[in-house]
Amino acid sequence: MTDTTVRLTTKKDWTSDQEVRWCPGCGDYGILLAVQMLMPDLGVAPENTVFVSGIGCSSRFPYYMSAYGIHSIHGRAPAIATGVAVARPDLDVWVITGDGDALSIGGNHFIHALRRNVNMTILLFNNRIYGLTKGQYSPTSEVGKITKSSPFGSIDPPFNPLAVALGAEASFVARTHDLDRKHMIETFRAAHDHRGASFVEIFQNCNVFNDGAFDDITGREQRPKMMIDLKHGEPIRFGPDRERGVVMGADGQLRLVDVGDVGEDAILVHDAHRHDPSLAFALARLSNDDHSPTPFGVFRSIERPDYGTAVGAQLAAASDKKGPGNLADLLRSNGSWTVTADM
Amino acid sequence: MTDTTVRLTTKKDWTSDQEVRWCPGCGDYGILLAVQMLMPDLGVAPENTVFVSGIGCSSRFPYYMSAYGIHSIHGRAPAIATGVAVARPDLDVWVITGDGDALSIGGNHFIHALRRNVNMTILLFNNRIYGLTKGQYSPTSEVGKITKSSPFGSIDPPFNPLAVALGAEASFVARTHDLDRKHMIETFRAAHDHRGASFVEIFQNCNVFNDGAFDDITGREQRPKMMIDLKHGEPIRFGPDRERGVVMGADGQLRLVDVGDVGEDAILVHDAHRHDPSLAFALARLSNDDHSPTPFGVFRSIERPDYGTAVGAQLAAASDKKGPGNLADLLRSNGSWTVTADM
Amino acid sequence: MTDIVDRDAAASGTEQIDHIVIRFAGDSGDGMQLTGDRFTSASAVFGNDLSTLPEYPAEIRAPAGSINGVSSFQVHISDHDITTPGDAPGVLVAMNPAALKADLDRLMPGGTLILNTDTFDERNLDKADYTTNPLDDGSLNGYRVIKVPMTTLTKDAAIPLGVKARDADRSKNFFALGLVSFMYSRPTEATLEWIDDRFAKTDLVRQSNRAAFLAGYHYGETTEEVGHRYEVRPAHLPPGEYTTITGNVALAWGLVAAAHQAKLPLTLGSYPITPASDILHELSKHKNFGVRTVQAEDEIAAAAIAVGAAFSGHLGITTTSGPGVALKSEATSLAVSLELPMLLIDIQRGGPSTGLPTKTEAADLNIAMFGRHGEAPLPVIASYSPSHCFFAAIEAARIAIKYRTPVILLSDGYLANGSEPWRLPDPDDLPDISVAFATEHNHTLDDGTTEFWPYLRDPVTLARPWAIPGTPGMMHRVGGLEKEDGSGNINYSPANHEKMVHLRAAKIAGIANDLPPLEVRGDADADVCVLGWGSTWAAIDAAVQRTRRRGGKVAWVHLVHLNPLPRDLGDILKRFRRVIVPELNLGQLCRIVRGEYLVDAQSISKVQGLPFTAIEIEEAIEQAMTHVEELS
Amino acid sequence: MTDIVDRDAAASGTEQIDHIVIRFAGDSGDGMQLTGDRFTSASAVFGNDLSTLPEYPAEIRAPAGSINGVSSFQVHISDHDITTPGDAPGVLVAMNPAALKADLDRLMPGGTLILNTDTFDERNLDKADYTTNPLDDGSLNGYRVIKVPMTTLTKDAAIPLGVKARDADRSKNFFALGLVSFMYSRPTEATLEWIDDRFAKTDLVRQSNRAAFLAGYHYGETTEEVGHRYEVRPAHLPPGEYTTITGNVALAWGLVAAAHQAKLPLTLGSYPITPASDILHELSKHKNFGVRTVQAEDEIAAAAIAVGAAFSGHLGITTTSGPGVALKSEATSLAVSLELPMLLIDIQRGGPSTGLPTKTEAADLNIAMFGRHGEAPLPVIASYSPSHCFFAAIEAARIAIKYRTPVILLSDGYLANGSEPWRLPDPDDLPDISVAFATEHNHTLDDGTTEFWPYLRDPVTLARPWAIPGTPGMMHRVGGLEKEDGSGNINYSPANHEKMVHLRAAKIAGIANDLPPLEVRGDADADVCVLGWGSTWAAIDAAVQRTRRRGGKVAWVHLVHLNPLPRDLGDILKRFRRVIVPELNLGQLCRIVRGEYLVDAQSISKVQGLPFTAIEIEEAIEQAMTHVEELS
Ligand SMILES: Cc1ncc(C[n+]2csc(CCOP(=O)(O)OP(=O)(O)O)c2C)c(N)n1
Ligand SMILES: Cc1ncc(C[n+]2csc(CCOP(=O)(O)OP(=O)(O)O)c2C)c(N)n1
Ligand code: SF4
Ligand code: SF4
Ligand SMILES: [Mg+2]
Ligand SMILES: [Mg+2]
Repeated sequence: MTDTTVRLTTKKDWTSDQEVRWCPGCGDYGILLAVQMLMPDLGVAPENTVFVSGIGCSSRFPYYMSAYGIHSIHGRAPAIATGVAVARPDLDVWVITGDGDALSIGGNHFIHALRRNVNMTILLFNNRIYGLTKGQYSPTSEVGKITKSSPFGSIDPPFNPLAVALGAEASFVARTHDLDRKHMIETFRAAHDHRGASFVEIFQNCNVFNDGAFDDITGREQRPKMMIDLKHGEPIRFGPDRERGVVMGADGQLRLVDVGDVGEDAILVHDAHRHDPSLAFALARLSNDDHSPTPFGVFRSIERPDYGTAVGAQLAAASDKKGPGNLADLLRSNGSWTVTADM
Repeated sequence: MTDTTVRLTTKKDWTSDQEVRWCPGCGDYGILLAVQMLMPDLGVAPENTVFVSGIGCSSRFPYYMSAYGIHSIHGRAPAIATGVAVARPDLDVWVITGDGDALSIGGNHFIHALRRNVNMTILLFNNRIYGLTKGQYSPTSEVGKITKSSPFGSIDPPFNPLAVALGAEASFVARTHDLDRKHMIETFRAAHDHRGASFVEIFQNCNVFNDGAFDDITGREQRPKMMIDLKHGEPIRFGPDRERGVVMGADGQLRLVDVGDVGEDAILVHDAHRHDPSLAFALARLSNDDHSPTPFGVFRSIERPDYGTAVGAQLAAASDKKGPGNLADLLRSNGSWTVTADM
Repeated sequence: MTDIVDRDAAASGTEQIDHIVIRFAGDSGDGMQLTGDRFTSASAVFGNDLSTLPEYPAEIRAPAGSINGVSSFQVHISDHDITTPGDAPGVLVAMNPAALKADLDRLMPGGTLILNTDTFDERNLDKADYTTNPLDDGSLNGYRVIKVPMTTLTKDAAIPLGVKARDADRSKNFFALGLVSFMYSRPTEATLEWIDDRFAKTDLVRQSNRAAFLAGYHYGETTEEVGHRYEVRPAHLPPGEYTTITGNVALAWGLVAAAHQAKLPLTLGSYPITPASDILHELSKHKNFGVRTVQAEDEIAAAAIAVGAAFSGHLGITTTSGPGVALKSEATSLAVSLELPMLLIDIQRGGPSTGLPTKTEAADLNIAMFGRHGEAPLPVIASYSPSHCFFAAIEAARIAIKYRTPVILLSDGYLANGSEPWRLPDPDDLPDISVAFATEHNHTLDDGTTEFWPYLRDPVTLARPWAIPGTPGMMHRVGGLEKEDGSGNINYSPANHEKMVHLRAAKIAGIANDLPPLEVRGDADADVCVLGWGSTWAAIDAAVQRTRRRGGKVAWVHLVHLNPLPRDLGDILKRFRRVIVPELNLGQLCRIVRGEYLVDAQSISKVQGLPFTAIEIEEAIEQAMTHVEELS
Repeated sequence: MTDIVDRDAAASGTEQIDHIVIRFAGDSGDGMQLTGDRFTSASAVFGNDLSTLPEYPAEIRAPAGSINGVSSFQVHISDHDITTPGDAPGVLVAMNPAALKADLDRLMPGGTLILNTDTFDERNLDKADYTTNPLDDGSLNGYRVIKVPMTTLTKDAAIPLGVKARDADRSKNFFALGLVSFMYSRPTEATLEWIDDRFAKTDLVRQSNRAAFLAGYHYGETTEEVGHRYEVRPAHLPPGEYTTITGNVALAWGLVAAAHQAKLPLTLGSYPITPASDILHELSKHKNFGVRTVQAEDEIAAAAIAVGAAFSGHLGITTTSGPGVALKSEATSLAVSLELPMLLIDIQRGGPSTGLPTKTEAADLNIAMFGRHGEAPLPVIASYSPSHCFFAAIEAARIAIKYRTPVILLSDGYLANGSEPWRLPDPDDLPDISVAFATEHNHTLDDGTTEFWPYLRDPVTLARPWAIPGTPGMMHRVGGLEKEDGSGNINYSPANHEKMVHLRAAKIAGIANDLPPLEVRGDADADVCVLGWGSTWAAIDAAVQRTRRRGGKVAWVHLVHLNPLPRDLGDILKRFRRVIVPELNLGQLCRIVRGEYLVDAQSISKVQGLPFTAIEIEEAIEQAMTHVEELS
């Protein structure tokens, strides 16, 4: 990192001159604002920050950030970002993607970037629809959804993005939503501060093609009883008076209970740092629709070596061992002989 | 299904005239034999059976089965098999793949076939190495592995194939190994009988490029203490005298215990039919290396509609509703008018 | 079906004109595509020949009022047979300043401008980067300007019905439609009926649109503003039953028809991408035709699904555009090796990379011809008009099925969204393209036992037998490795590989024997020949007509089959002193025919995301003629 | 480094010959590749010029003793400068019946056969489909047959050392090596030293191999069987320091050198595939050169990683073959649009689809030139010999970096695994191909403020500035959508798109001004010109030499740059009455030059998974000459 990173920046320093082109009312605006407000706090410099996106409404995001950016090709952002992060472990790499971009065409790059723990912060704008192509169902759309490409209702069961990420060894997994700027900022900050691949699912409203998809959970009046706020080390409770809680049964099944019935001590204590991802997975599957109590916050955050650093370490080790590469020696390394003039 | 399916077949009916071309001692031979021995029992006919594979040593498999077969392209078998299964729900579709084929280049097709629950039985020959290309590390190779492409040791943390599958909504997930024909046959049978996408990971020894990868678990003398045999509805116990067991703590963490210490009733009872995949996932993560007690058998087996059948149902419903398609009507369906001669 | 009774012909004081090009332009939110569509249908029903060109921004919604947000729809109606959406519009309807700014320079000198004056306020003028107000800065002096406070008038008409002001505003496009319908003597019934059932569910909207439409129509009748009306008489289209059709719908219907004529179920594997998505959308509606559609995880899977379906005895199809074409190369190469029928349909758009998703281009000929590793030849065919997409689909399927080969069918964004009146074909006249699956052993061993050889070819077509799962005794394995001719067993021997490479090439080349002789349009004895393919057809047709009307001589050959090239093409081209090849690329077909026939063909290139105008081609023909004269 | 002291020259009774082609053939398990390698190194050290051709089955292990399992290694050693591994071998070493069956027909009439008689038992004869035993059925009468019970003799030599019988058997290839080394007067020290350190870890194996090698050598000395020995004198190679190098290693080293000369770190994204994997393997060894290698999840990711690395200021490289090439088209098209340097290296193999993974072919020229959607031109260059792969890599990097464009470098399986002696270049003589990153604003707004425009081009090269992350004040966004020339902002306007399409094309075309004039080898005044590219160089060179030695006149132009084509190519080709284009495909370059220059070039095609032999080309030249005579 260059010393410029300590220079203080303001939201303005992070805002590009491009006019924002999402539909009026699109949830993407709120996410953009949250990121632009967060960046100055991170003490990083725009010139050391790269936003990589694929293709989709959400993937227009990099154009609006005054930083380095690549609006790449559909689904390939995690792979391109891997190239950036491996070549330049000194940079802050962000990946902006959508539910189709990351989980449909980009599924393979997504799971491998997580498995390798490449240092990047992945923000997945999940609106459960293909926005840019005008409204086909996506891998996160609910069964039965009527869209242009599923006039009789979709028959594809959706992915649970957090479950996919946890099944793929993700070291940091979190969820937030586009209506709560404070929560977004806190979640993005935690994701950024985590070294390695951080994955954040953002419930994002597409008011044109899938309006209100998350209303039953994130609607103002729903939140208390429908949003379960996860905090590491704290019992998992929710409800207007935090009267509801989560317990793990001896049969290995999580259940929602009234705290009164089971007693405070029985309530499961959230452990985001546990190496075994099984608990985070169970919490991710606590709700598999958009109409029942759903956990938000950081599901998992564990330390393991990030890929770019590991690559760099092998280079350093090799140079220490053999000394910096010398071309002349390389050319001789398979043995050589001399043909003398006098032959 | 045609009535030929009830015709009895023998192993010979399933053996093609092609000479088998794996290295002497390769684990693939045992798997081939197990499948060829199982097929007659399934009461299906070779002509209604299709084996689809990608590219790899394991993917040579279809040539050796006397059935319909496609030795396709690297990683695409699940997608090609989806085409077969959607077009022809009447067929028995098997996918033969390797750890590189299914989890590296083919990762995206693999997780989407599982998510859609396309009717196919996927046998993944996991030898933790790229065999056909002569020994590079694979997405299931352990960290630090020295191979041609990782002379200083691989830095890629491996996938746990079962965890990937469970994160991708797989409805049937099992594990077996190439040294136990009986166990393979039972597992393959269960996978075949499951309607929808069935996934079986097979520990397979590549004696040329990764010999003995699984010896610590599947070695004759290791088995009793290292293999945990999962049976639906039964307490999860293992050990020479079944003296060890698995319990779920209130903290959501599975633990290995001495049955004597906790009492039989405390032992976790396996539930493969549970809709929530969390328990299966926890069991899949019980061991994440090849040197500690590892569960085998059917981790998960739940009923949900298979994709090909659902597609067929929508076709049938449409025909019932609108009647079978009529071309002349179709051409008029956007409105039409007549130009008369007398103009 | 409405019979043509020329309702307004009675109305006097209408000036007869033979054709008019009208362009509706407004904000993406203003519903210009809907307005244009309706005007088109009304004109079609009225019996005009017509051609349309919709244009909209790539952004879902660019900022309201901005130039990037302008969406427009151009329609050309005529009393004679026409093919292009027209070059310069004679009438421009601009619903806001941005629309005026964006499209004014297209309007023909002295053309008519119809402006919604309500929107020319400071805010909107700013957004359109106007420093002064064009309504009164004299910048429009060269045109006939009709100023109408459409928003106000629409509200006046709708609010009394209980419509909220905000909603009433949404009806102003119908006001514009009504006004233009009056000016150009369109029948009103069809449109009113359409409004009634399109908005049946939301009665207030229905009433509001109706009221706006009539308000516009009457405004025309009553105000001085408009002056006298025009009438474009019905075209003398050959008698028959017609519908208005876009290229993508025609293509989708063609695929349904092809499957029907082939007696095969249809399975489509596709991943959404502009401008191809509508084929997926259309096909997914027709499940009662036994059409299976799978929205795949990506283009690779989509193509692979088509291959799997083909192996299983279905008509396997995959549709895409732009980068999706590149992604299908791997699976298409497998289909070449497996020698299975499969259709890869490419609705070309502007490239490279993501390029210009909503703009048209024809620069995928190269990748279609040469975009596979190794020697992997396959047939390539191209549709040339919206309605031709229907027949092109059937022809592509015919070749794929008969020769057991993947076929690439090229259309483009212009054909995909453009529309024209189409005289409905009689389904019974469509060709039978069915094929018999192999069910019997075709090879006998020395010991007399028989077996099935999947690569034992038909001596004429060189097609291999197609035996599908479910057929007893015909079990066989196919794969992407080189295989022995006949048995199909894996075989790497030098002689066999060379043989197979040549066999695969010969099979495709042989399709040329199965093509009708080329039609040389225009003057066979001309010096100049225009060689076209794809959507340039419309502009070339108009240009050739004009040239000849002016007494110039020109010949025209239009290719549907691009690989293999028709056998007579070389001799035909050699007959002319100058061959020009207009293409929406940098000369891809031109280079191919030069290499094939050593003919010094000249490329006429346009790469602007727009189709050729007739004038551009006419000028190219001119130049070619003068060039020839100079030579002599 | 061993100095050349001709140890065995002393030995009398040796017949001097100018060259010999020896083919070692046996079961995949017999270690023929190792044997061939050693013989090659020994000959190299001895100072011969040489060329090799390894061939092995695609199966990891085909059944032992089967014809599919035969693995062979052909080496051509000579006292003069040669380029091909030779056409018909003069000596065939067959370790088992299958090897004899597979390769006998390659042996030149009257050639020498060295057979391991121990393996000619019924089981092995069966596996090789021999009904009678060739050792005594007279079928080998036409050859000089040397029968040696190699297995037995090897065991006799090894077992006394305490080696197990089964292991001793494994050393029999060293017996063969020893025998042939004696017959062709190879120095023994080098080989013995090599055995010692190669098998240092396993002493018993080391001893066993040593014993077998010496046993073979002495068997030659002592038995009548062999008759007198031959000697191929050292070639008169120009003085200097030499190493023996294969194409893939040369290519990998060339990439390291290119990064070094460009002063850029190297990042490789690759997915293993035969025959390209060895470049990944080789590069992953050289981390002390700052070389980063990522074994990606697939080819798409591998190419994407190269793009990301290029954006970040590295030399981004991706290597592949066969279907992998098709999969990289999408990301390469993005690199064309982003105008970033990147190398796509294609080690061509037999296609289509999975094709013939271990066989050579040169049929990817089409996909390299035309395999991208839209108009996406990029430079294509090809290496022509194992050692040239080193320089081709540097040239590819030079063009990519200077013009900010992806470059496709074509090699093939024959160059990849073939080897030759290479006179080591002096690193200081390698070109400086470094580039300055942009660090300053390059555009001033009306208000005087300055900014960075990522698409403001260098007027000469048309390259855009390369500003990398970490540079303050230069933040910018790039993407795959069409962008405005200069500012790089998204722009769909027709005029701008046309301008950008032409600018991208002009940038690539302009590289032709940066290429040295073509060298016309042979007789500039000949009637016939051979136009070659890639690995056909060796066979063409030999054929041209032979033709000219026989007094025939022929010219030869060999292309390294395939896109853009050198500016003088057209004029050169037009000078000749007949142009023939030998290619390991169906005439891909031929079609391109025909279209480009309207020259009636003729394709000489071979698609057998094998390189051309000199004779094949010589005959083609013959025919071309007679054709010309007939014309006159
Ligand atoms: C290779 C390729 N295939 C398809 C497309 C078309 N396409 C662009 S974005 C998109 C999906 C967008 O959905 P999502 O990723 O959820 O982003 P959103 O627009 O909803 O934010 C598709 C199918 C493309 N641009 N490139
Ligand atoms: C598109 C493509 N990329 C790469 C290859 C080369 N390749 C063939 S098989 C293989 C991996 C084999 O490993 P695995 O899937 O584990 O199968 P195994 O050989 O171990 O059974 C690779 C990289 C290919 N054939 N095609
Ligand atoms: S389509 Fe949906 S996601 Fe896209 S910009 Fe509009 S509202 Fe947002
Ligand atoms: S390389 Fe390994 S996996 Fe492949 S055939 Fe040989 S032993 Fe089996
Ligand atoms: Mg989305
Ligand atoms: Mg493997």
